[in-house]
Amino acid sequence: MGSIIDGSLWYFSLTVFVIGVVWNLVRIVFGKRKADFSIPRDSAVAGALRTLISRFIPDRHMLPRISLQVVAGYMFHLGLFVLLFFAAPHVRFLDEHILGFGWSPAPHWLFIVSAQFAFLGLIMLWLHRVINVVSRLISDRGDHIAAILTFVVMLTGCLALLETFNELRLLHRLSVELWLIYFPFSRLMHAFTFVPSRMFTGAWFGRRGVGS
Amino acid sequence: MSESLERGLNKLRSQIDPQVRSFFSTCVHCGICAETCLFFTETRDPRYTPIYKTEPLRKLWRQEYTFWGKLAGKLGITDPLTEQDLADWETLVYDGCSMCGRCSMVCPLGIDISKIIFKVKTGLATAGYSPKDLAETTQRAVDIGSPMGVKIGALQAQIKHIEDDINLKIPIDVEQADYMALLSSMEIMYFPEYISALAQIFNHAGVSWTLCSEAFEATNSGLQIGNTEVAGVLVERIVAGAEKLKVKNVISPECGHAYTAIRWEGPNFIGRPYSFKVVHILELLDELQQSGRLKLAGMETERLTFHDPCSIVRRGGIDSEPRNLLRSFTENFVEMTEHGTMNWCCGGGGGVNSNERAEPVKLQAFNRKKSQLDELDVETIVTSCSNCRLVIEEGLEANDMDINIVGLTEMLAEHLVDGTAH
Amino acid sequence: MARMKFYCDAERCIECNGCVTACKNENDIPWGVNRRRVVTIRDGEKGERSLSVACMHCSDAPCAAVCPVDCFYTTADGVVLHDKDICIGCGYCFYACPFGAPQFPENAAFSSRGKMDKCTFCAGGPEQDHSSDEFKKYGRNRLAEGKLPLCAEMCSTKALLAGDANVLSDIYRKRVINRGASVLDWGVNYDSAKL
Amino acid sequence: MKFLSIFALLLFVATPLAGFAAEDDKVHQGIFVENPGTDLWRDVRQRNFAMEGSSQVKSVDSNILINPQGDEWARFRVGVLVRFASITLVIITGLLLLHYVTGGRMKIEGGRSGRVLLRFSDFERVAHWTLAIIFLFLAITGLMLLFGRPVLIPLFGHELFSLLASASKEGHNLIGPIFLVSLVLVLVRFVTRNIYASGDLNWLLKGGGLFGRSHVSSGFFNLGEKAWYWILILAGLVISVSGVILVMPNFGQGREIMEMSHKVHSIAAIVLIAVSMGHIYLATAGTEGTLEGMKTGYVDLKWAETHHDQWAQECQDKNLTISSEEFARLQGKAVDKSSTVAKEQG
Repeated sequence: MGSIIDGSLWYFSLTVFVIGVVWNLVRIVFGKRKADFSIPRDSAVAGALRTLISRFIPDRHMLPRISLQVVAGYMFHLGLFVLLFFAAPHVRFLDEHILGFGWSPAPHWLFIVSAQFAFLGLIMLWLHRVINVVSRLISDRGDHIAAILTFVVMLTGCLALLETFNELRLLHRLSVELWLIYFPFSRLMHAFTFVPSRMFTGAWFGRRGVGS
Repeated sequence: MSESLERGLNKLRSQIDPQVRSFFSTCVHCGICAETCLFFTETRDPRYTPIYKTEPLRKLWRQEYTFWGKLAGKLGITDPLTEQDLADWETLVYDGCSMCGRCSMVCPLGIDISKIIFKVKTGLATAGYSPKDLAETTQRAVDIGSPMGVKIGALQAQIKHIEDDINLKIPIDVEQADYMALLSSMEIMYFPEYISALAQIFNHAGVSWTLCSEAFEATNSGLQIGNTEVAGVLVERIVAGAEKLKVKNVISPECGHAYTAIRWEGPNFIGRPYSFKVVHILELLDELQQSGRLKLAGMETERLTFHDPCSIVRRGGIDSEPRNLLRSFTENFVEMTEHGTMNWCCGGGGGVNSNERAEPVKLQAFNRKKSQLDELDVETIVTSCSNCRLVIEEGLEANDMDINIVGLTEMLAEHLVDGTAH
Repeated sequence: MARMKFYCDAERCIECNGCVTACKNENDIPWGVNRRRVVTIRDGEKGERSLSVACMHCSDAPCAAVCPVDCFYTTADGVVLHDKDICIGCGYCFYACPFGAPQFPENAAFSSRGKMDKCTFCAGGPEQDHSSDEFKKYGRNRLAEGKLPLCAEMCSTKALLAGDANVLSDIYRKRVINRGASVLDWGVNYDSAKL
Repeated sequence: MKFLSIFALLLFVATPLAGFAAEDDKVHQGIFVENPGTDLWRDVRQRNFAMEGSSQVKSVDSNILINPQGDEWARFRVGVLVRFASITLVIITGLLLLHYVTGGRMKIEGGRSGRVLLRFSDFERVAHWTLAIIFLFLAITGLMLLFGRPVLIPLFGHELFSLLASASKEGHNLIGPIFLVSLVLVLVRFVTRNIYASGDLNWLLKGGGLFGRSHVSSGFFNLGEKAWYWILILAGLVISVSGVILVMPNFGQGREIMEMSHKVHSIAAIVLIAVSMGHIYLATAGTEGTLEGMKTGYVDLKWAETHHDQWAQECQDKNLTISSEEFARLQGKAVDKSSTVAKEQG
């Protein structure tokens, strides 16, 4: 079992992830689009880049009504980012198994604090999803699976923090592999597709000279 | 499966392009768009959540374009898009969305929700699921040339009136004019002041312009109902008129969706670029003002605000022009808290105002504008869309609010120094 | 069977820290872990005494009692050892031990202490004797080689003794008899002397 | 607990005195030389305080030769605490079961009314369930560490339990600090509704209606709920602060502080777990219709009148109740809103 998780299943999941993500992005970025015959008022490229950045910042007037999603969302995403790419065991893993080079990891306390942010953020986001009538209405099975799977990955990672029990490490890795396989077929793709989506919309607004 | 449903589904399928794919696979269903939508904020009915209104197209996409949908199809577990779905979403999309595009401005993932909603509309319209009133106006627009049934005779009568009034000749069918002005039926019927304002301003600034007897109607019911073929036919008429008169520019009137239809979507509806340019009246006025061709006198002293028509400002980029113009002849211009590209819609765009059935929802949605106005305590609202103007007038009346509403162009015309600038 | 004990003669210990150094060197102990330490009481005052302390290999060890995963065991020689494969690094043994013997390789925030480490009486751990695993986790297994802990072997004044409890107490009794009184009582030549 | 070694140490320390006393008379007759060690070792062995010396080794408590409190703490941990915890949890479970089987489940008086009113906002429910999820996780992992050795090791063996315990400990340490954050959210959000109000004493005197079949008048929260709130807040804060002390060994706090923190932490946690069981029971199996308030945010008017009549009256006075049709609409379950509205209009 351990050898499958560390070996073939790992390579399989990584292959599915990479090919799936690239295929999805290729279809989106290079897919056939209708030409727009109208004369632009302003630059589409500038609009695309502007929107790509500007949507990180929520609208000032909206903020009081969506503060929970914004705060929890930022906590989760920033926490996950730091913990994913700057936790010492992850940096070591990326160095040894994938990239062949590493970078200096975050100190242990930062790793843990970012994990705590990520946990609290994810729990609150998921609860908001099931509690708020709007998000409950529009959420489907895929949203819940994605959230729970991500939670499981984080939880198994957290349980394996002592880095001594091989079974716990395997459990974490197995959940990561399932997550990777699920990724390209699911809502998790938003981690990549938010870029083309924002740029499409930004380019559209840009052509029309709207500051979006 | 009925034939019309099949047609509708095919139409929807044809709408799924890389953008739609990107949008649907990006949406994480956070629900933030709900709080941007005045139909949701004023009714608290979660079904008015913008992204929920795109559900028919999403369902089709899921079913036919995603791994899980295809897998379920192979296994024989399908959840196809049914007539009932289309019927349910007809009321949501036509009555509960003014296509204002506020959601598209706020979505953190950058999804242009209102664009997808339009795509849903095209599918619904093709399948025959559209409000009776809108279908009728569309038919009128195709048959008579105006959604309100205004014929050239009516326009000529109105023009005669105006000419007598202001002592100016209104040019009709003048070939090789610089500008060909379009009008919306509403302006002809309810707000002829706009036509006289145009005549006065252009006379003052020495602009060579004309109306076209074969193509004076700017509105496009095809766009409102989501029938791209009809939209194309209506645009084609304007293009034919403009090409026949060999004008350099076509002026889109103070009407929101007309601007979108003729300026932005028109070339795509007919599938080719224009041989002329399209400008919005505010763009032209601002240009005249900047180049010093408008001599204005007197300042409006009352406290007034500007209502941004969604199609012109948020979806059209004409944001600074009305403000520049207003500041040149008003002293007491105040902005609503959320203005410009983040303005709240009047609630009657996207065909909602032409849809009798949507009346109660529209009035409820107007509460948003009402609370914005209550905050400001203004005497006058200036706007630049005859549809907004009608909806706001109606809303003000229903709420017993004593506020004037005027079009920007006519207000500007009142401040012209007598005589021509040249 | 023998019962292994340490004994440190406070009248002899000169706080040279030789035992500490010997222990660290023999067992390849990282910085921050101090299996053995010398504590000086009343440093620089009258009656100053030093003692070398490490795990005392208690017969009824409190560390073993509180361990939530029950990783301690006592060998036939009476040496208290623990299994690092079972240890979860909770720190309870450190709270319970009167001598402060349990050590943790790390001391970072959020209780990441790593696995507990302590004096093994140079007796290794549960792994195969003299295996490299055993050495990595627990240090040298001198007992299996028939040798006593190096700290005691190295003690220059023979203050620190290690071995069977009975033998140690015999040695000590003899010392006391021969010594008669404290050699370190500097008061003898002055006030207290009534010669 | 006896430590032979401590006795051995004492013995060795004491023997010089004895030996000296015996030999002294022979060798240095008439001279009395006080053994300077006796007082010293007596001090070192003093109960209740650890004597500080100095050491070349620099680490936490390295200058303390003997810490006698460790023994006391160990007795507390393996004896008192395990007994106290198991007895408390068994008793509370028994009481709740007894209440349930004797028909203690409180029904909505007179059935549902069909009108509902908002009890908890989205944010309040998110805060509650965040706290609940974190609390349950911490309670389970904490109890694993407490009862693992007597209960789970015999079942799973040392190795498997060690794995579970490691997972529990790492999880407990990582998630623990979040508890404080969610507790503060709940503290801030609910504090105004949990202040003592007149009438609460009356509720208490009537036993909260828990045992009789009559209900006692109360506002938004009754005294029982207020008591639970304050137990949660106080015990929760105690648990959080002591937990933070335990989880941050890097600040160099010594064993005595750690031992004290652990005692406080574990007792407060057991108390909180016991009381929370009561809370969970009353909110689910114990009363009809209560859980809805935390699920949808809305409760039936009759439920409110049964349990919180004063609050129900206030809401009715302010016209805050809504029909079940309106409730369905707000939940997005309206069938065809615009057409029904049109009918009403027409």
